[in-house]
Amino acid sequence: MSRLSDIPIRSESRTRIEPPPADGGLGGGVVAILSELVSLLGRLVDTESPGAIDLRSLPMSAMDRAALQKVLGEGEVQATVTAQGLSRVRETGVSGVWWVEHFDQQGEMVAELIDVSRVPAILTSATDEIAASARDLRAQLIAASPREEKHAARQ
Amino acid sequence: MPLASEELTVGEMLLRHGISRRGFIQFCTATATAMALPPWIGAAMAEQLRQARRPSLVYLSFQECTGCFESLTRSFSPTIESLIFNVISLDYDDTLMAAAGDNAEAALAQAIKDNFGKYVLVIDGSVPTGAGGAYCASGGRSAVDTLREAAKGAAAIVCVGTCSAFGGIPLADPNPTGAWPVTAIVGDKPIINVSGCPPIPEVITGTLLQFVSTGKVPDLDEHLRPKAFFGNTIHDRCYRRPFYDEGKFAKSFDDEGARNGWCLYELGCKGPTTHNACATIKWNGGTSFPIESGHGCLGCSEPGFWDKGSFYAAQSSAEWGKAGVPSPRRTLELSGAAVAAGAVLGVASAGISRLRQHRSEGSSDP
Amino acid sequence: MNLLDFARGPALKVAIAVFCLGVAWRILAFALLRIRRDLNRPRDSVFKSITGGLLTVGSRSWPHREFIGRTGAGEALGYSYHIGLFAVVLLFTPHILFLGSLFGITWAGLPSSLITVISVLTLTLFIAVLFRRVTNPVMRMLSNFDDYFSWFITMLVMVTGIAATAHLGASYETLLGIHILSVDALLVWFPFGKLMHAFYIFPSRALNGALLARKGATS
Amino acid sequence: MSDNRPVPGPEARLAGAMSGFAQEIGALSAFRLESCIHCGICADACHFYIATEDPQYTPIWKVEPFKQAYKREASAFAPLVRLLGLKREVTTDQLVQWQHLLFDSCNLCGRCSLICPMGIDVAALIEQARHAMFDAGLAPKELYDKAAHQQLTGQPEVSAEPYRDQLLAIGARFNVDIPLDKPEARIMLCVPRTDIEHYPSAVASLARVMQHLGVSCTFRSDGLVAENYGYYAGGKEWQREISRRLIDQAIACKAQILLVPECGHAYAALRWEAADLYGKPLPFRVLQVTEFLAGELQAGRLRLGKAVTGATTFQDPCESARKGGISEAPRTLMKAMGVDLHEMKNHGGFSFCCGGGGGVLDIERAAPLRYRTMENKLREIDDTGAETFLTSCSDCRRTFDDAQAHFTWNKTPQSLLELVAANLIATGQP
Repeated sequence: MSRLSDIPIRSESRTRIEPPPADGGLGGGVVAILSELVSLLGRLVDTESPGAIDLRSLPMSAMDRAALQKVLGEGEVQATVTAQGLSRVRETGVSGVWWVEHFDQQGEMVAELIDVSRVPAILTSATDEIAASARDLRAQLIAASPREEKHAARQ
Repeated sequence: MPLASEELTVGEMLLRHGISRRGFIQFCTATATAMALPPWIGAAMAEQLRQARRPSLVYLSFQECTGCFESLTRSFSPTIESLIFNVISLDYDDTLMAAAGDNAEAALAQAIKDNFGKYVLVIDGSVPTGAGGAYCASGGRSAVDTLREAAKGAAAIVCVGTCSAFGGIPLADPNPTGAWPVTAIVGDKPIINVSGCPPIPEVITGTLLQFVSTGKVPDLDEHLRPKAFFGNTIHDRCYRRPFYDEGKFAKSFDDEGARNGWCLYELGCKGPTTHNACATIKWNGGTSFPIESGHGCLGCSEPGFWDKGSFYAAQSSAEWGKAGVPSPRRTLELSGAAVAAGAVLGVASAGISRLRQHRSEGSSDP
Repeated sequence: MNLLDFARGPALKVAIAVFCLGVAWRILAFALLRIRRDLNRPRDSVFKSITGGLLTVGSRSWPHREFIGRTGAGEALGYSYHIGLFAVVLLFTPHILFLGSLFGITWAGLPSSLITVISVLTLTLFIAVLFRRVTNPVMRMLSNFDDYFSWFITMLVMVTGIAATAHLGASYETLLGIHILSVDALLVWFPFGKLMHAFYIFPSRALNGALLARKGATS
Repeated sequence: MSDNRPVPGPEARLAGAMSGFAQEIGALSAFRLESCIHCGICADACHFYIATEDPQYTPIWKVEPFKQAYKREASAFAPLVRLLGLKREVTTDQLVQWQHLLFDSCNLCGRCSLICPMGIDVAALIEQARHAMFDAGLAPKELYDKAAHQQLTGQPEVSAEPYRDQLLAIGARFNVDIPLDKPEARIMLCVPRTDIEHYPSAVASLARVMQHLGVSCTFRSDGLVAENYGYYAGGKEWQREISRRLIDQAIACKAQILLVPECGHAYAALRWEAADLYGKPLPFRVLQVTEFLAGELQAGRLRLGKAVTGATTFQDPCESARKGGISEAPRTLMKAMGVDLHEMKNHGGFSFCCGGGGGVLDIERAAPLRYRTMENKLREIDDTGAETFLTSCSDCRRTFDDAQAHFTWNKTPQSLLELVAANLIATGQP
């Protein structure tokens, strides 16, 4: 009787991934992404509307990914966000282009994007959150200060 | 947790549960990627949802096996499921809610009154109309009446599972309970059918999330199923398709072909005529799906799939024998009778012709 | 009961019944007419006549050397689309299983991708054959409704089949339903038109060949 | 156009034709009409189409009205066809137009029957269609008159003096013994009246060969003429009467063999159709003279010397070679005589017809088309580079003689039998 482990489970991606050309030029996949980035950046400048490219939905070989990182380069900002899961945001050498990775609580990567924006939405704070935290801060001030500061704080 | 919804926005509710805006963006982006939606939708969805009033949801279970509900609550990534229920105020679900008896009925009436015209009605299970609906009743009221009542105030109805969408197994021949799909009873409300027996969890949550966040009914196919998930057939997205094209077919469930993961067309796979996302999103968090586990697709997201002949008869076999598969004997019976009838006509025609012909015997013409 | 179930179910049953009834009716109607026994002495033994007839079945499949210059192209075109048609119908796995469900026997088939290529090729040959029938003065004069309608019905089955596998137009079930309905239509039309030649071709060659061989004549 | 003879009115004519054909049709002809798939390939075998490229000369088109009649009268769905009017009634002028197709442009040569991919014997269908045309009184005048005269008097035409006397005169002129009206003989002889009138040397040659072989044989004055104009005109009853004349004579002199002379259609009518018309198998064998002589040669009873003929070619008569099965015998004889045979491009069972067969030679109005169609044949003969040109059919011979005058062609057809008669070697001599 064949054992369960004998049944091969292979789920290769159906589309064939072309290896990058030997002469160090950019693979077809990378060229496509870069040209889309150019149009997204153009749109960001013209209409202030941000965009993103979902890397996981594209067939990318490791070589393509390395080539893309080499072209985009490193920026000055690295940030990690620990909220529901962990997210790493790195600015690339191309300003306005950010490399964003999201991980769930088990450390599994759930999403990987190239974000085209002034700053990825996940980093900025929202106005309602600011208002709420401002209220909380004032409340703490009132609770912690002696009588006269309470009077000054009310102005 | 007070079940009646208050005037909290989703954002405030999330903060209550220590889920920050950034955490919610992470969840929405991950869900958007899982649903193969455009990447920027994740962030946009998060923003819209946070401002949106917490949508109310009424979950009614009728003649069902709770398989769909298990599928949803057993869904692989608890974070998604808990977030869903924090995002959406589940105002009535007789399986989950603590209340019972009159309190439960009162809670339902209350939920309908409070959010009249705004809540999402989720139906699970087919609606029996036989014997005046007595086959499925709770609190003295039949499922049909409860559905009609609840449907009045619904913003939209999401039918989860082939039973509510197409009648499912209760409707299968001989349909003793006179089961009907929801579409046969409610005509005036937008209905989204999330068929499958059961549907894929991510498809249920994805559809709910998409409706709740956009407020609009997504693109639907002719069976009112979201095209995002039911647009393609399993066959078109199946990883074994190259074997189909190369003509490599498994002939039995344990032969060399099956072990090599060849196409299961000859073993009755209904992939070619079944629209669902099993081959892309897969089950159990993307681990596998029926074909990958070595069994042909049953076509569970298609109307009347129970009555489409044997699950193990090839997709292209004729459909008029017992158990949907004709046998040589039935073909012989049919064609034999027809040939006999034809022969009678033939003899008659020849007879008529010869009668009209000359009596000139011994004619030398051939 | 959607279109596909109807086409594969009752419609197919009726089509097969009409096909069998029509074929039996038509063949018996002429086979039972007066048969004249040839009283003239055969040139050789009956065995020679029979073998002569069977040889003609083969020899008439391709033009004799003397005729090939004039009819080679025409017959090549005719036979090639028949070969393509039979390859698709008999060696495409879903077809094999369909026939298997009717007759209980199945056999090895060709890869589906190859069948797709063959079917497209056969489709172009089909169109070429119609073009020849319309432009060739002899064929144009001879042709009647039966010739064009029989061509159309067979063409319809080919086109809907290719459309179904390529998911062109509607959803797969509808296309497959239309394809099987067109097969049903072909089965119903079969006994009343020239498609009957499928039953006639070999017996006709054998019988006429035998009668010629009986005289020792060229065949 | 048929003219003064008592011709029934158009309706009667149509009724005659239809009752003649559609109602007479048997299983075999019905099967042939059923099998046609309108592929038009038979046209490529027919020298009338090849010469003119005119689609109306497609062989199967010649039986189109009768296919139409069959569908209305005797096919499986005839009642439906009549009820729904799916096939039109065959009209009278359609039949008159078909005279040109069934008689003037068809030698009944049978070449179309060799090319049909469905195996249909088109020539047999055409022969049957002629029966219907005859019943409708639409047979060409020349053929109709000769058939009527032959049926009555045994001769297609009135002759200067009775053929019996001419036969004896030939015997005297060529001083060869003419056995006539012997009460009993193993072989009964007959000759084409064409030979009596135009080629007496052929008649003498036959007598000389028989005399040389010393076989017991006789002519019968009541059964002298081998031709059968009933066969050409399509008059079945008259063909029966004309054949019966020879059959009765053969029985009268207790012949074992009825020897058919060098005449294509005579062989067809006697060897392959007489028994059916007669109603029972013939009590004797029917052999064509070349077939018989080849047998004698192979049996050693006949020895032939070397004939000096130079490059020679041979025209196979359609009715005896392609349709009758005798294409080896003449070649055996020629090889025995050391003839330097140069075969035509299309020879043996595939040879093109001389253009005069099937009664076409006798139809006046058919001449222009016939000449145009013969050009291909003459070219094929010239292409062989042969000086001598042999055949073994008097109608072919008459056709080529007629062509020689028309085209001032440099060749004259000669009879194979005459060549054999001129090269006999007594069995005893070295």
